[in-house]
Amino acid sequence: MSERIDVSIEHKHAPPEDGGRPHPNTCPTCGSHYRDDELEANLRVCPQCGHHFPVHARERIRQLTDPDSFSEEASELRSDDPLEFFDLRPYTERLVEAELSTGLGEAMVIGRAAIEDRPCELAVMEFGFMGGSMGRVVGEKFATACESAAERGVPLVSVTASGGARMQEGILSLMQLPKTVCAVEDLHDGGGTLISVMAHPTTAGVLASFASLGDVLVAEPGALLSFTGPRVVQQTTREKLPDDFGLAESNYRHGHVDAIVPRTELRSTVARLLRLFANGA
Amino acid sequence: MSERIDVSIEHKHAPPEDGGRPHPNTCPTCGSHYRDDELEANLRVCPQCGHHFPVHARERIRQLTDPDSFSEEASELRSDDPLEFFDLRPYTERLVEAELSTGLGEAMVIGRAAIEDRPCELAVMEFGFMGGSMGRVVGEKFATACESAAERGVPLVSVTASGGARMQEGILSLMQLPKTVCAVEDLHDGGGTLISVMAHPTTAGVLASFASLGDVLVAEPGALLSFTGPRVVQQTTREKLPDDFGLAESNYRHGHVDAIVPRTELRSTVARLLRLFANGA
Amino acid sequence: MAREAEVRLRGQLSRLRSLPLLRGARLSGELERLQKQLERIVEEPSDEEIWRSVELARNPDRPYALDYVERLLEDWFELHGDRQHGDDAAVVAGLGRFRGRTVVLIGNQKGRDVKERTKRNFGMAYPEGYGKAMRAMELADRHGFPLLTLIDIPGAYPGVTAEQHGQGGAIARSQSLMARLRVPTVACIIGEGGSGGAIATALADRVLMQENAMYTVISPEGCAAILWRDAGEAKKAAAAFKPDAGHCLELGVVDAVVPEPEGGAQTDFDDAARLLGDALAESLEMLDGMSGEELRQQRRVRFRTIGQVSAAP
Amino acid sequence: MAREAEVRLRGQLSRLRSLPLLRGARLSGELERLQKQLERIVEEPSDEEIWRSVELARNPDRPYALDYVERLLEDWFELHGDRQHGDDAAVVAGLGRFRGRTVVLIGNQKGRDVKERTKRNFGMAYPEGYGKAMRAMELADRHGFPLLTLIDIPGAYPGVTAEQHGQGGAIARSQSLMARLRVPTVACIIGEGGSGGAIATALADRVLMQENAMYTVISPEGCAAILWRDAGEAKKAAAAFKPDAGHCLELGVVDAVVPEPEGGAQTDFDDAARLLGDALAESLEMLDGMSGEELRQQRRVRFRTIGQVSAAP
Ligand SMILES: [Zn+2]
Ligand SMILES: [Zn+2]
Repeated sequence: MSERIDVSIEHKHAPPEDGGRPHPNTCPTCGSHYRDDELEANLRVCPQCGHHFPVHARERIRQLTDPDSFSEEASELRSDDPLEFFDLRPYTERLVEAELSTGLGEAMVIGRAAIEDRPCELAVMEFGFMGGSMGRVVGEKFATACESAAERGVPLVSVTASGGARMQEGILSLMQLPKTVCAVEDLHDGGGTLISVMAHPTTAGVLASFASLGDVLVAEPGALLSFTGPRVVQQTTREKLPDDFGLAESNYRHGHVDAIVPRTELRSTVARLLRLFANGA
Repeated sequence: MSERIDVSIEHKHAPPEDGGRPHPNTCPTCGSHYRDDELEANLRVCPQCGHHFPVHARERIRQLTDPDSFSEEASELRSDDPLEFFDLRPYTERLVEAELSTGLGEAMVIGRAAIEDRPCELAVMEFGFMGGSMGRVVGEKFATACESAAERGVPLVSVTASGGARMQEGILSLMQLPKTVCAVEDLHDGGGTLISVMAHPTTAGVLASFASLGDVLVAEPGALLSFTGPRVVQQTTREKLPDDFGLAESNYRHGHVDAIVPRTELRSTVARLLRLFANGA
Repeated sequence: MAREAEVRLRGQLSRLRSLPLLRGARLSGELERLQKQLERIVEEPSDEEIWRSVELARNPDRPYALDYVERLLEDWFELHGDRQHGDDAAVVAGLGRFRGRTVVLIGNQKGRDVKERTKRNFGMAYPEGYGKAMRAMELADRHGFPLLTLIDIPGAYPGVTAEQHGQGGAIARSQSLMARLRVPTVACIIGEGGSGGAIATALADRVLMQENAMYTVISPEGCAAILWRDAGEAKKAAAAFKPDAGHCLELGVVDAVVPEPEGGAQTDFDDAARLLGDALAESLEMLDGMSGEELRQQRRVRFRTIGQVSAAP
Repeated sequence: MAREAEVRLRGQLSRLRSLPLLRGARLSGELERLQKQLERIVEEPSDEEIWRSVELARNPDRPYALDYVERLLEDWFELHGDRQHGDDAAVVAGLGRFRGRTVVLIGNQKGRDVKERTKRNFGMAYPEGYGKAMRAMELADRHGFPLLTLIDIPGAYPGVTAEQHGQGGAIARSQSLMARLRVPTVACIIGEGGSGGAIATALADRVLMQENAMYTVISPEGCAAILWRDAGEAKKAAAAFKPDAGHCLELGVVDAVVPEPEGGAQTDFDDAARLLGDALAESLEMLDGMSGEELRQQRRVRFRTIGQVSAAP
């Protein structure tokens, strides 16, 4: 799609950012480096090798939905600190910092939208907000999205990117698993639909709850979809891990996802699914 | 149980019957040979090695039920010959011969019974009747047993021993799979119970229908429980088969049966299950 | 038996004729087809004719499930995997729009070339395949989508892993799930309807069979090997157990025979698809308006009574 | 937070006090226990006390699920296998008679000696274990048997095969099935209630917790390794995320705390079983008379509202 601007590929491996991390616009697979507008124009897929860069929630919504169709819901929800959790820093400080850096109140954005003229409800996760971790607000937003979808009789499309439950909310974050599961059950009982799109990474508590309960499960290429991450498995079992351990491709082979859809085809695929589930909603 | 009469073990390997087959009372595992009354007294389990000899339907009913509690149903049903099937001999001739040699009208006996004072319905297969194959009469008898159990609100206990569907009834024998499946579904919808006891061998069409749909699946030790028999698998795939291919023990390890119950404990186990399912029936 | 079938079909015919033709052309199409089938039945096919239908059912140029999907469904979305441990390529399942409504379709799938045939295990499903099918059935049931199944399987796979993963139980549970569905279900045998592998997805409200398909409890070769002690006697076995569409209709095992293009479905995929599509649509229409409870009750009665024996007087 | 819990519990108390004591002793037992729990809550446990409960929860001499089964159920019949490809010894499931009625019980099971521990994978379930649990749940639902679950799992197993067999999805589906059950369900954390492995069988109408059990979103060591970058800081992590029964009650995550014998359940198996049995029976009694539809609706509301945040004014 769109013409690629080659110039920026000349300087492979842009100088690392502060702290020695590779620049976020340098492809970790082939080393090509891009300007932000180039990546954005190509849906943040590396034009050279097809690597899928992470996509922020707002940009994901722009990529998927019809222009100006998105209307956010429950944006006012903010997490409090039920356990007065303090590790090396207070949880409240981490929350403020995350909001400042992402411009989002929490790790999930929900709202009404249309895709190729089909109405739907969206629930999109933001990995940049504390690793997309699911605390009480994410659980509440997802449940609200289910209810909103059911009320309006439209399918819910979730796009997940999450490290799992939010430790700083302790056992209450574990309770978001059954909470979101119950929300999906209510949606299903009303004849509703959940289309689950799993982006990199969809792991632990989110994989073990609503993300796996979609009527259809679609994964992005190369996305890590595992309950336990490769590092922990490696450390615990000392097994040699398969090269594609936990990746979408391995999940597909083992029967856990319906399709791996490149981001360039995601919008049209979701639109097709919305058409198919239209009389089921 | 009961005192074993050792004398007959002295002559191991009784002389083969006509046709070179080993004598049916010679243990194929350890070679011990028994008189009929000895085997019967020990429920046809080899006192030396625990090998489970085959049990005919009438004897099985005696082993399991309270004295004089069995009352047979649908004993008048006989197979006809819908396809006018003729291989090396006519099907009708095989039917008559089977009835003469077993004293049974078909490969399944059904009826009311009590086990340790608990009422139940029984459906017991006779391997001696054309290899326990399931044709229209077996399917009809099983369905009748389901209905009788449902009407009386008692669990149904099936004891299977079958080579599969009866080829001589062609596609109509395949239809006994969905027929018996539907009968179990009706029984279950009415809150009823099926306790499935799988004896040697429970294969092909019987394994692939009602026998696998029990609320609880119990197998006898050493019973072959496979959809395809070892000889056909060997011939088709030319793989080396595991030593316990398709046996109850392998099925248990792979998660397909709930328990392997030695025949000496079968009656008490079934009685326990009848107590447990009494308020579910 | 041909006699009984004739009586039964004549009864069906007169019932159809007496119906006010509310739904118009489609129903009268059904009537015409019954008439034709009746004509065909009165003369018994020869052993040679039966064997010819066995050969046609197995013809490697015959359209497979995905050939029909391509021609009959819009917006096809294929589902993959059993959510347990694998994705069996010998079974395809998915969602699509069929003549204006969303349906779930499950099919057995052989391969066209050597590579695909191997990948799809010559259409012989593993337990993982029945698992995928059951998942698709549950999806259909949850959303009220009608279920179509296209059956074309030589038989369940005679392999060690298939047994270890419990194919007997899987076939039983797949049938049991079909017996519980509250949505309209139509099955069609489109090639080989082989034994347990076929019946796993054939417990439907309406069961159709293409003109040159076969439906068997065991392969003719397997039957010959056991009863004649010589697999070479397959032709004799086939003649004895009569797996052709005509006989299956006579025996009441299938509800209607779906015509194929002259010479067989392999001669014209598009025309074969059109004929199959019409038959499926007609069957779905017959089931329209029935409640989930009615559907499943009628479905169970259907299988409870096929070829039923009755007590001797 | 202790303040809020106090208010909530005081509310519960006064509601219970105002009820006509129709069901007599049992309900008044509940009242007494609430009173005691209330007394305990008003004083915050120290970090040392929290850590002591972590150690007790993990005490290898603690009774395991089958120790309770032996003492609480008659006519126990254990179910085995997931009907797919295995029998996971880290999960036990079966039928038994509990105080006069048939129940289905599912428990996590660690091993006593080295051999049994290995066989039972230290109580860490594989997807096959959740599969077995789901099968048992379906059996309970079909026959109207109440479901009891005893939870004692360090966590899901971090292994390659466990991932390949889809443990994330299995944990999700197990919860989803529990959310659909139409029978009374009572869960009790009897040792370690570790993360996804625990919640897989904890989506119950009533959730209890033994006095010295723990219920966590991640192990204290795991949490410390991530947030403190030092697994050795587990004690600090535990103090920060408060996995003990008192706090879980305060937070509304569990409905009641089940007392243990003085010094912990490991000191007297029989007494521990008696206390657990009483609590389970009382919970079942509370659910008696509710229809399947009421049960599942109330169950979902319970989990929908635990620790719910509300929009800022
Ligand atoms: Zn690249
Ligand atoms: Zn012996």
